[in-house]
Amino acid sequence: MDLKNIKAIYKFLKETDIVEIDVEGPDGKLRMKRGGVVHEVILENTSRPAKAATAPESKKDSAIEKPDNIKIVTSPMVGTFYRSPSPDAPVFADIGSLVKTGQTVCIIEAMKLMNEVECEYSGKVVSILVENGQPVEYGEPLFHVEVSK
Amino acid sequence: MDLKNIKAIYKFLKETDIVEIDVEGPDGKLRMKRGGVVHEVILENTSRPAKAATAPESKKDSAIEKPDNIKIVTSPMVGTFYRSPSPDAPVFADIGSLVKTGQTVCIIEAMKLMNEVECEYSGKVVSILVENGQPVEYGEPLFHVEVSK
Amino acid sequence: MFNKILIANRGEIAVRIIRACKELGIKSLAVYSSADKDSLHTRFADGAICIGPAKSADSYLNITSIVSAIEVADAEAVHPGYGFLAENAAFAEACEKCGIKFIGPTSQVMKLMGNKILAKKRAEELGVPVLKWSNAPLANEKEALEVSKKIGFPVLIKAASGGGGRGMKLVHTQASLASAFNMAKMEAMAAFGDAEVFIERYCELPRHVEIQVVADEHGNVIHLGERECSIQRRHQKILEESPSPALDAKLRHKMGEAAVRLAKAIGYTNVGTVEFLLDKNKNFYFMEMNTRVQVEHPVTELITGVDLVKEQIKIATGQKLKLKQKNVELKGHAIECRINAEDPRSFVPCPGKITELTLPGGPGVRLDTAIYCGYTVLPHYDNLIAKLIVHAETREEAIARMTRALEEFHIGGIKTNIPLHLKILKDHDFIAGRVDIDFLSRFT
Amino acid sequence: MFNKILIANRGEIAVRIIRACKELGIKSLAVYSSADKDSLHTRFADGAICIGPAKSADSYLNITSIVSAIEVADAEAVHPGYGFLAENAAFAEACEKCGIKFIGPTSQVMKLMGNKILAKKRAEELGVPVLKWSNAPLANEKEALEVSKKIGFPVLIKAASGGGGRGMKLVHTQASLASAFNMAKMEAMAAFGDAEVFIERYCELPRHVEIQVVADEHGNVIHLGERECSIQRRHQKILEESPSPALDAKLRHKMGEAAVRLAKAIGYTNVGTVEFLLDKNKNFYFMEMNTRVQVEHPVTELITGVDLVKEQIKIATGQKLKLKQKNVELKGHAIECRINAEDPRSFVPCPGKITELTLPGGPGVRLDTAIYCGYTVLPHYDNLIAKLIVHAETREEAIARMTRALEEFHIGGIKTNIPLHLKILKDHDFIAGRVDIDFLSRFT
Repeated sequence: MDLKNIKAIYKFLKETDIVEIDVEGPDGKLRMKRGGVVHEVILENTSRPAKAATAPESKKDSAIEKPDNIKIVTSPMVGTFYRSPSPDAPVFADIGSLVKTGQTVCIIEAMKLMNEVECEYSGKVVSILVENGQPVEYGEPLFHVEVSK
Repeated sequence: MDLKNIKAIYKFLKETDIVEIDVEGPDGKLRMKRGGVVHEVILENTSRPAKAATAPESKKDSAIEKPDNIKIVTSPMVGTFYRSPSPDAPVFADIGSLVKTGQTVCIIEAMKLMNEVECEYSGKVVSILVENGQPVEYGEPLFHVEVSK
Repeated sequence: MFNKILIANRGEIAVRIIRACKELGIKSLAVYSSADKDSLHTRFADGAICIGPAKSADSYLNITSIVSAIEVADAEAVHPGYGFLAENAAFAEACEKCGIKFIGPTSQVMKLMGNKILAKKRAEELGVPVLKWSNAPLANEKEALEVSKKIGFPVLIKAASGGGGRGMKLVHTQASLASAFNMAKMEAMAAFGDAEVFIERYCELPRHVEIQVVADEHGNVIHLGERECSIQRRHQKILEESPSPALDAKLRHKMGEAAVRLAKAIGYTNVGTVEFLLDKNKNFYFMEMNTRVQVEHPVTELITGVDLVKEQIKIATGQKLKLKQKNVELKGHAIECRINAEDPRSFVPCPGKITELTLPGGPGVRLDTAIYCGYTVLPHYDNLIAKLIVHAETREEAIARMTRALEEFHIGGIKTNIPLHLKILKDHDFIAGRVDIDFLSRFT
Repeated sequence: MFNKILIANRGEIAVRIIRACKELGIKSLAVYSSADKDSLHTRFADGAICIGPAKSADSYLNITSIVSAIEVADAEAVHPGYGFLAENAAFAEACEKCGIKFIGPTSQVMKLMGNKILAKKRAEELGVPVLKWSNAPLANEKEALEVSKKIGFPVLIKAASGGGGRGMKLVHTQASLASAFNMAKMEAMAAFGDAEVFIERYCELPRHVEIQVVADEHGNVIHLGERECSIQRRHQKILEESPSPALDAKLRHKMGEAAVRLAKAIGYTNVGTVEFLLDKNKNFYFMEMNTRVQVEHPVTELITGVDLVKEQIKIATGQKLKLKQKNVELKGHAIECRINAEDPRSFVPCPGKITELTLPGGPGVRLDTAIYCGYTVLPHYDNLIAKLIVHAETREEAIARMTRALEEFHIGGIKTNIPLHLKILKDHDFIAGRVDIDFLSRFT
């Protein structure tokens, strides 16, 4: 099936309300699905692809698009974020540090209690998202860890 | 399967309520899915045929589906519907009557004034939708008139 | 009590009246234009009749249609709301002739107060203060000039059949009087079908303060205090409050007494509003009387506890007023913000579909509206889409409450004047109560 | 006055408290579970902190999380609302220890009133009437039997740490006492971590009438009249009103005086509610004291004009009560309907997305809610989604107003108990004010 044929079929489709077509003939097969350019569509009770119906996510949620091997360490509680056990002590983890699953990467202070946060991944710290001494909320991203693929 | 065939099948589909079809024959296969009859669809900012976006009309408005040659005479005002100029007089129009454009088909009484309603079509009265002496509102269907094609 | 009332209006005021009917156990009948099929008043009423196409002249202003609807629906009374036919004496007269109770004063009183010259004359005779004026319609330029010289410039030329600021011309010097006079006559003829004009002294930077009167059909007349309505744009009120920051009990009593005197003398019945200008020296002058329920009636309802629309209906059935003047108590402070569908800067009306909606609520907040999420604000009608009214113990608290309520109010899909209201509420002069009818023109 | 208050709650009561903060010029800080990211309290507050996952135990009931949030956000005070941690003395104590002002009574008073045995003892000592009871926790079946015989069957076994009807057993005969007693102990242990139970006389078909008290931190205590809360389903109130159709001024004074006496004696501070049973002979008996703001507080606000939540905050800053008992005026009649997301027949909760929404409004209507069009009612929390409260001059008018407001209220996408409320409002016994706490169980 050559492009000319495909174009002809598409042109036809555009004039109709056909949303999906599968054609098979002596000179080949064609499967075509329309709907890709539909914006802000709310569909209900329909079998059209769900993708078209998805509204753009709010900024706050959609973490900046990141490769699959970058994992996020989030805060398990509300509190104050500390990178080291005491002001004079070295930090638990710095950019470039290699960390292992279970290793303490920071402390969250809540009600005068120091809660150690353990890393859930093994890999390399590639960014630290909160400044030392800053308050964090539940679920707030703290570190990006690059895990080996 | 060539475009001509596809078009023919589509034309057939459009006259039916078929939304999806799989055809297989000596000269190939065809699978086609329509979007036009999807109900309860809310579409915004889309170039899809407007028909698909139309929610089913409320009963009150959607006159029962009628052939193109049946026209509706509606009430031009609020008032009381009378089929004849006086109780003893013959009716202006009855089922089966032939009427002409400009011919009085009924009276609407509003504030003691008798307002003659003129037919906008030439043809045959096929139904009378309101009983004599009943109140009607603006836009309310009164007669069905079958016009010659 | 009536069995069924037809409401000859649309939008929030129609909904307001339907609510009163329901609470009184009266059947409510809505009328609607074909564009208003999905409007809230059409849905809320016990019945609804389509009276014409979208255009007001053919539906909500169509007297024949509405009277006919009342007759076919067998309603006993009609409530005109405000706007549309509310101050149309011909409509009231048509109702009177057909034995339909018009919920408002008699057509005769409406005619008298509808003519600004007759109204002003009557007020003056009764000792109600008026601004110096020509005392009669003016025949020609010469007369206009003589009168203006006597009164002293600047003067205001006004149409006898005008009202609400329509058809007014401000003239500062002798030189420009003649052309202004002729233009005013022409405009008055075009707008009201009546070329009569008169001249009055121009009052500088006055407040607009109005008195709510309530009169039964047995000669009992009381007033429910004032409303301060100085926040206007081109004579359209946009924020009203009660009490007025400018009045004390003594002045309130004086103005209230004058309003009651006028209402009594002309045989006024039902609720009405006497509008005054209040100058910087706290002298007040009769402007006009509105012979209907006002848009801003809720502020009075909140501080007096009187349901004005129910009161209208009760009076129309012939009931005597239960409330005596000495028992009228003004409690706390109320503010109303008119929410218009318009660009908050250009004031261009902004009809369209409401796609998101969060309504304000909680203590001391009242909302009178006919919008809902998914409703389309129609281009055919007034762009007032909601009235947000708050009540609190003090003016300061009322301002704080209104601010938080406006902040909660989210209308997606169309532009509204909510940002303008928020700006007004933050203004130092407004907070201090230093307002006059030019406040907004200086403001924006 | 505080600079910043953290609101340790969600839903309509969090919104209610945020409103009070805004009107007082106090910064409000919301806390939310990750499921409540789009909830109105999260959006309305000046700031919001996520304190945990959807599950209440890990978020809204997580004392460490909330105290930590108060600390990192540098708030000076916390308002607990109702439910969640509102009556948790440990939370109040944690706040006290950290120098955070808990907006409510002291943790000590909360502990005292939280134990139904201690509370009842204290009330009895003070001459506040109580139903005949065991006067102490019961050690064993034998003791229980002795006491029950003395009191006379039927008796009620109650958990010391219970409240709001939880953990109660009604026993009609001697034969079934032992097993009921043991089961009650087991249930109490499981539900409250405290197996202590006591026995009291069973009062037949009483009304639930409660007194609102307000106490500052300087020993001034007043009451704001009663609320009639007899319309309950399984001890969950669903419709409340004030005044109670059962009380006259004399009885109101007696009950109010008893409530104030108790509050004064225990050193109560902030707002609280003393719950009484009122029997057919108009004898009243102390049940328990709720040491927080009630769900149904708006009915009292509407008839007294007192903003109870603002009052809570003012009291917590150490302000003295401005209102004296003799100046408390009860005006008109108020009714509240709790709108629950549930099947109106089966009472099964019905979470889900609200696809259409028309809110009631107009004169005398108050709506406290956190829903909006497009909001999803979450399955994790209480199914109370709105409180519709009306105020009118008389009970009859209030019923008419509530009826029309409920008819206007359209919530599409989920089921609600609005049809049930409409049915109650039409009931002859309800209209006549003949209600008791079993009204609804006979009704449905």
